[in-house]
Amino acid sequence: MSTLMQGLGLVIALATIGAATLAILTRSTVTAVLAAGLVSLLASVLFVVLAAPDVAMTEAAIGSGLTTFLFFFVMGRIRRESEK
Amino acid sequence: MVSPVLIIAIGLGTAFALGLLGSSRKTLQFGATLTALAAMSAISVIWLVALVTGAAQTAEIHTAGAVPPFAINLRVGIAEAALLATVTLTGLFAALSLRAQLLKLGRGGMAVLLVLIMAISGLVMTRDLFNVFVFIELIAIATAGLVLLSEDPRAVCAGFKFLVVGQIIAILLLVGIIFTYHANGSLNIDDIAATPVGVQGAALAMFLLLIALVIELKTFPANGWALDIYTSAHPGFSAVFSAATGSAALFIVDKVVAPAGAEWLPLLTGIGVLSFVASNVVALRQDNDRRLLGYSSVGQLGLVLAVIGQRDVLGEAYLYVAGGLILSHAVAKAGLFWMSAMVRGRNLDDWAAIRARAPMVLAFATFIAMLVGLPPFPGFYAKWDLAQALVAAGRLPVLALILLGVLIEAAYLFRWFGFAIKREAPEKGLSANMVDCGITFAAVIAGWALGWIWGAIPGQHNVLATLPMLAVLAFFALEPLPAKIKNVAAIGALLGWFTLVFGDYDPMRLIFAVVMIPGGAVILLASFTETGRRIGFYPSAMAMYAGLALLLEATTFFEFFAAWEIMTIGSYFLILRGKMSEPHALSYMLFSLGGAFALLAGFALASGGIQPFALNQLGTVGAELAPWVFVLLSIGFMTKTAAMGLHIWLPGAHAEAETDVSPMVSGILLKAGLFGLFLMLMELGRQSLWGVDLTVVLAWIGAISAFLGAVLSIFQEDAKRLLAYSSISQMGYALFGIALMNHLGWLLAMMFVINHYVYKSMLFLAVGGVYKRTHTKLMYQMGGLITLMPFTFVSVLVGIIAMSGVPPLSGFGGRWIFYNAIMDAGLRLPLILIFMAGPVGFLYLFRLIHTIFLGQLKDPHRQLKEAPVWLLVPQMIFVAFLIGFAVLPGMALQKVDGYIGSIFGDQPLVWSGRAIASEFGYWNPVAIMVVIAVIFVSVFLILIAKNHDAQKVKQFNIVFSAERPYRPETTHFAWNFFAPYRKALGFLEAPVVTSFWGGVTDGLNGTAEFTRRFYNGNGQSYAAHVLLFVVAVYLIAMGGVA
Amino acid sequence: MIPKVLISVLLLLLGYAFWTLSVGYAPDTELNRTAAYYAANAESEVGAPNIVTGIIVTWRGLDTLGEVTVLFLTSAIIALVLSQSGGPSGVSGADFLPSGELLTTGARMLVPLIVLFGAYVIMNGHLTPGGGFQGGAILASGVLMALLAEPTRRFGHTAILRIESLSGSFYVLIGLAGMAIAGGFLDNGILPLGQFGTMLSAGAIPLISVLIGLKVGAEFSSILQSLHETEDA
Amino acid sequence: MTFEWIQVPYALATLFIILNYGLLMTAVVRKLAARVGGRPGIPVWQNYIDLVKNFALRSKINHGVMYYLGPVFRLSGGIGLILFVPTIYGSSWAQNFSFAGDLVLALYFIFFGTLGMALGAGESGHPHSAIGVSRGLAQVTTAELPMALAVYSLAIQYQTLSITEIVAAQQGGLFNWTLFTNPLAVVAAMFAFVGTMMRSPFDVVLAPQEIPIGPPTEYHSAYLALMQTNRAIFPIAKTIIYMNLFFGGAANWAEFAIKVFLLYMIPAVIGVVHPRFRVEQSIRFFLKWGLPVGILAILTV
Amino acid sequence: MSQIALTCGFILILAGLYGALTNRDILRMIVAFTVANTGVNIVLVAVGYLPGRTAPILDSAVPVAEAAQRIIDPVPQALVLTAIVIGLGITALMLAYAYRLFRLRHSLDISNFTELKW
Repeated sequence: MSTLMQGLGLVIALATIGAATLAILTRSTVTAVLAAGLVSLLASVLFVVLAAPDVAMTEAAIGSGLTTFLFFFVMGRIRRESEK
Repeated sequence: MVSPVLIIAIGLGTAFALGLLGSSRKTLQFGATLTALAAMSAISVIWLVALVTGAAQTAEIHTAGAVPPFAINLRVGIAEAALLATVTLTGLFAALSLRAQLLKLGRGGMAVLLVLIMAISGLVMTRDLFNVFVFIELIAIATAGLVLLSEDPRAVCAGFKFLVVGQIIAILLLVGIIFTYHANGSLNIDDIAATPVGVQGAALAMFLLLIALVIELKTFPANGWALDIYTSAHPGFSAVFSAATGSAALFIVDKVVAPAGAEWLPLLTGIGVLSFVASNVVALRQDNDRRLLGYSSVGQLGLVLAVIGQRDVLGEAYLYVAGGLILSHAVAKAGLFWMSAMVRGRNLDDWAAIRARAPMVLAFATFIAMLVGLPPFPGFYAKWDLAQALVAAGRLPVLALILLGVLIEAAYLFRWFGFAIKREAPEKGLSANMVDCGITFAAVIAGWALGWIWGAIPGQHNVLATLPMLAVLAFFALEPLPAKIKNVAAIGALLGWFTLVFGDYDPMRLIFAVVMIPGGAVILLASFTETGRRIGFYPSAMAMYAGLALLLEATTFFEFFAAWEIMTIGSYFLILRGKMSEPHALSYMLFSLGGAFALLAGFALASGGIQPFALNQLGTVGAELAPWVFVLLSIGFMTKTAAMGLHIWLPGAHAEAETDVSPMVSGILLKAGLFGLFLMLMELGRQSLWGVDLTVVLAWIGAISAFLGAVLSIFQEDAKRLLAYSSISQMGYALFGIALMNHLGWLLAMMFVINHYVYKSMLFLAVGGVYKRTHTKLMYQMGGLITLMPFTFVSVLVGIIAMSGVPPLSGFGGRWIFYNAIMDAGLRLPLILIFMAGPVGFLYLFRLIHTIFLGQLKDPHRQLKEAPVWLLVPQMIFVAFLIGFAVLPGMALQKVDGYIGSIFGDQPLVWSGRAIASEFGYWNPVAIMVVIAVIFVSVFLILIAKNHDAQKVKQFNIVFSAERPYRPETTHFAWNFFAPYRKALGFLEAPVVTSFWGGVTDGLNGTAEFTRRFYNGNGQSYAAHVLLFVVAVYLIAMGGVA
Repeated sequence: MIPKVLISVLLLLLGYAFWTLSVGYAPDTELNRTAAYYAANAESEVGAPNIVTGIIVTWRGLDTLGEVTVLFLTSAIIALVLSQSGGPSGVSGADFLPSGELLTTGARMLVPLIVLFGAYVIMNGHLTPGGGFQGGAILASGVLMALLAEPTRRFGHTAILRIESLSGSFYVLIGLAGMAIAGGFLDNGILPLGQFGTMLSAGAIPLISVLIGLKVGAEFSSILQSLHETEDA
Repeated sequence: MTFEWIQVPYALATLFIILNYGLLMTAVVRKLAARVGGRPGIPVWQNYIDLVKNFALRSKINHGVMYYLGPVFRLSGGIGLILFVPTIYGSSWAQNFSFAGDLVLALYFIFFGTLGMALGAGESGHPHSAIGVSRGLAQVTTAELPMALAVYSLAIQYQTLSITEIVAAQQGGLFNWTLFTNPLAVVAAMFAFVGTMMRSPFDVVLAPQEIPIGPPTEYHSAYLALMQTNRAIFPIAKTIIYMNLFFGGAANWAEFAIKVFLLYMIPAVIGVVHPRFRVEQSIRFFLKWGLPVGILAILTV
Repeated sequence: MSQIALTCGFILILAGLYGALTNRDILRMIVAFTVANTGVNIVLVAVGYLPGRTAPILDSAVPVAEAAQRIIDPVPQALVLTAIVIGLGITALMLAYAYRLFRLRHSLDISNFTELKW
């Protein structure tokens, strides 16, 4: 484990935290959902660094992929509902 | 034997396979669901039976062909099997209860239910921490799904709140699990427990783990979400949520405590007790039935959590206690939720609808008794053992808080029961059908069966397996018969029991036995006036008599206490039968339970946890504890005798009871308290606390009761209340006599036992007869009934002569013994009150006879008839007895006198022929009777000789102030009869005690109202409560551990 | 509503607890006994080079079964939730993402590839990173892609349902078979372990992976579809 | 002591003496009071005349059984009280039937007549009778309290409840009387004595109606005669108890006559010079003055 | 390395909880919870990490005999896989609920759903 990896990890961690802050504090729900997806994506990179490829795959597919779409689907429904 | 894994496999497999059946064949799907649940139940029950009978050993089930801790393993021992049976059976019944919703929704709903039951079962069996997490999440998700079955749209909000909190729990749980794994290198619960931990942070990890599991229990105050679910979900599901999920969650905490270590136990106790007491307090102000049940569930889980926290002192009794409480809770709560499905209205008083169906009332009573922990249900045994263990370990505050909680719980549950019995039935009524009734009754049967099993466990005394209790059960079966036949059976049963046992009793017990058993039979004669079936009367009455019978039979603390509680329950139901008795029956129940808990604590303190502890070993209690035992037991017994301060339940309870019930509860039941006091003082003798002789305190209380009871009595307008207050006074005399702690004092008390039974029963029956005819109990509305009801008049006349102590009737004997007794005693000041109480008593007695029978007859009453003959029969028996007893007091007292002499080692009375002499004076009842009779007859003859031809004129034919009165009402001086007395001594009437207890009640209700505002309905606030709870407990715990 | 300040204080206190955990944490230098057991016995007991898959499918198979059940439950409940609520017709995804010609065509080409990739990930789960879940998720993304591309098209509900039910039931049956003929519930030893490191090895692991993959894929698809589609389905 | 038939004529003789003494003495007291007030008063044989006249009266009515029995109870109470208390200390024939019971019997038997009379009056249906009973009972509860305490004090002092033994203990000189050996008890008892003799200031009980206890509007003829008889003997009987308990008893009839007369005069004199209390006032009076003395009596003995 | 990941995970958890407790919009609460869940996953994986070792896959690079010395702890990874899937399930469920709630009241503000209380 090199210092390089350490540095990489630190950078990814900071980015993740940044994305999370955005997800929590932003005013727009769409931005928040996308930011949350980004958090997951960055986390899966972190998992790779942490020698967990299985987890990384899962997190990428499920956490950042499917979950985000679920949000959008529901938001779409709600939007249509309120437009009616 | 099939493997218990099949429970999981069948549940899951069926859930998955339901999709293959096609969405249109809903009935088929439902059938499959039921079959699967039935199969799961069958497996659990088979295992339970096998484990209990010893046919099987605790099963360790390995999965994946590897040994733990490397693969997940399951375990099924007795506790697991019992819980599995509870869970799966609840699930099966829940499916039935939810059938309409499930059929509507089809496969999805059924699959969710199956998975829920499967997951709860898995949670019970698994020994792996992470597996616990998976099952908990499954349960959470399934719960969120089933909540939607409700037609109440608010359920959606509840479900969402639940999910939010579920997320927080999941986070805490996962962090806790992973750090525990890090510290121990294992996820297996047993493995962790077996490995000592040295790693820093392990305690904190364990804390997160535990606290997450504890929040699963919906502990106060982190439980707003759960209450919303109880309120809005379909009751068929709430039953599962409360009974199955709750029990399983408790079991998980119990599992995890082993690896966590004993240092967490106090924390669990604290949380549990807080949750128990606080939830019950809040429930006081609740009027939605399901939310009330929710609070009660939360409280019960808290109670069991506290018991888990006390496992270190419970030792081998742990499973018995915790199991008893959990199963009681599960069965009763499930039953109540199912009943709630049938009641259409959501207010507590909408439950009045169940009154129309006697079996439903029985079910309701059963469930409430189970929750409160009354005999013969498991909670009762559990409560007893718990108290013993807690006291033995010196954890009195825990016991006190738990008992307080039970008392509050009893308050709202019995208030609710009172609503159901007494409130006006709502129009909405009941939607009962065969299936719902069936599952409710399955719960009832399960409850009684559990009661039997808990009693039958070796080393316990099975309350149900006694002849009197079996008789009570028999009377349940006799309910369809007409009242008159049941009455014959009841009298027969009482007399039969008496002939069976009376030979074994010492003279003192025998006196009590005669008063309680054949005495009860005499009063039952009056019940022949009742027509119809009189549903509910006989089981209640026989339960009371069974309690009394067992009380006399009791040789150990436990038997005594059990009998005491049975007697209380029976009499509560009896009193509740009165027309206006709802609040009074409740206060009776609460005071009785409070008193019973004082007894429980006293017994536990005395025995120091040794079971069984014989009553006659009470004297061996160490000198430090003895005064405290004395105090606790006295409070318990004095609650029953309604000593001043603890008396406020009595007037209403006795006055509002039915005609033939009042004499039972007054004439007979009060004696149980005296019996207890006798037993206690016989063994404990005089005790001092802080230099105060406690018997002197008792004497003071007795004297104050005797005096104030009499004073309050004279101000009553209601005839039965007057008699009721008079009982307080009379019991005060008896208490005073016992507290004198000398031979004659005790003889005096025994005299009161007999006399009070006779004349109070007689007077209550007489007044009851008058009430039956006039339909009022207010004396000033009566008057002049002497010519219409001559027999009743005679019995009242004899009654009041006897009671006031005027020679020649038997009350005088009591007074004579009293004077001789106080000659020996060192007590002088309380005597002043006693001296004054005598004439004051005369006041109310005169008022009773005067305002009812003398004075002017009112116009509406001119056509009244004499009371029903069956009311008169026992009265005449009593009259005959009083006269006989007056002439020959020796027939009852001489043996008792000898027996008391053997206790005190003296013999102050000399019985020569029919005369009695003491050191100080003498008493010849026969001579008194003869002299008075001769004088009376002579004077009477003179009068007849002169006035035999007197002209009979109408009573109304009077003149006063030179005017003819206009209406009889205007000339009946009756209302506020002792007006001058009120002017002079009315301040004694100030309701100090009532205000005090009223203040206590208001305080509790105020606290409840204030506290429940905390549940503001906002999901985020609830989540914040959870965090607040976690942080608060964290700070406390870390402070404690560090 | 609770003031934000209070929430912050609460979370700071909770953060203190976490901080204590994190300060007290020292990475292991050796594998602990459980992990060491897995490392040592992965070949002999389960025969799967990817130890994580071995653990998931076999040693902690009960968890996995539960996990599959979670998805099953979720999809069932979501279907219930949405069927009860009634709602507007139409589809939702189109509002957020353009479903132009390009996407449609692209999707038509991509979907088979995605499915293929999913199948690969599933089948090699015991050898390389991946397995039933990951593969199932990828399969579901294929369905998602198709949904996005052709919003109005309806996918075979019944087929998905059948796949879901059948794969689930088989999973349970295999578990039972483990109990009957091997070392216990969910033991992968019902089939021969085979040659370590090859595709058809590790006993029942590939089979279970396939079932998990199918089931997870079906469940994800059904969830996506439920949330995407109109209620009149 | 046991019963012998000879006691019956002895008792009747005692009764006869006391009845005559009572008839005469009450007349004398009334006459004295009248003279003090400057009126001529009644002849001393007036009571005999009234008695005979009432017995002879022909018109009589009946309101009911209890009404009928009321006077019977009343007179039986008076006679019984006399017969349960030994009249003359040391006399073999004036012991009456005191073997049947001791002091306690006497104290409680006082209520026998009261109760019966009250019941009888009650059945007359006259509101005034009820008012009178209500007042009487209310007052008696506190008026008797000092007496009860005094008796208890006495019983402890002499360690007996037997009246004969109490009298015996007071023989041998004036200073052996309870009056001197236990003055507090005597003072307390005298409160009760004055309070229960139905004289002013404690006679508001009689005021409204004079039915239950005094001569009558409703009761007349032989009913009244019985009551008048009782009126003559009952106060004497009560006074005898006080005499026995506190004033050395009487060793012969002369001593009896003097002591009873003097004791009887106490309430009479007090009554002449005091206005009436209302009932609540008397209750307060007894609680304020009688009760403390009684308490002191039992505490100091 | 694991300290960094651990801290990052904890911060995500706290941030997520903060968001869930302060945002009244139901959807935003759900988003916040997904962030918190990601944080939990990071914590889990970080705990299983051993410095200087490789992924727990036995291949030519990591022969069976050396496995115990070469690989990191596989157990937390297995757990995380499960946790991720469960997290998705719950998120989906909450979203469905959110939609139901919206239909009920035409609002996504959690403080509008308080009729069950006390």
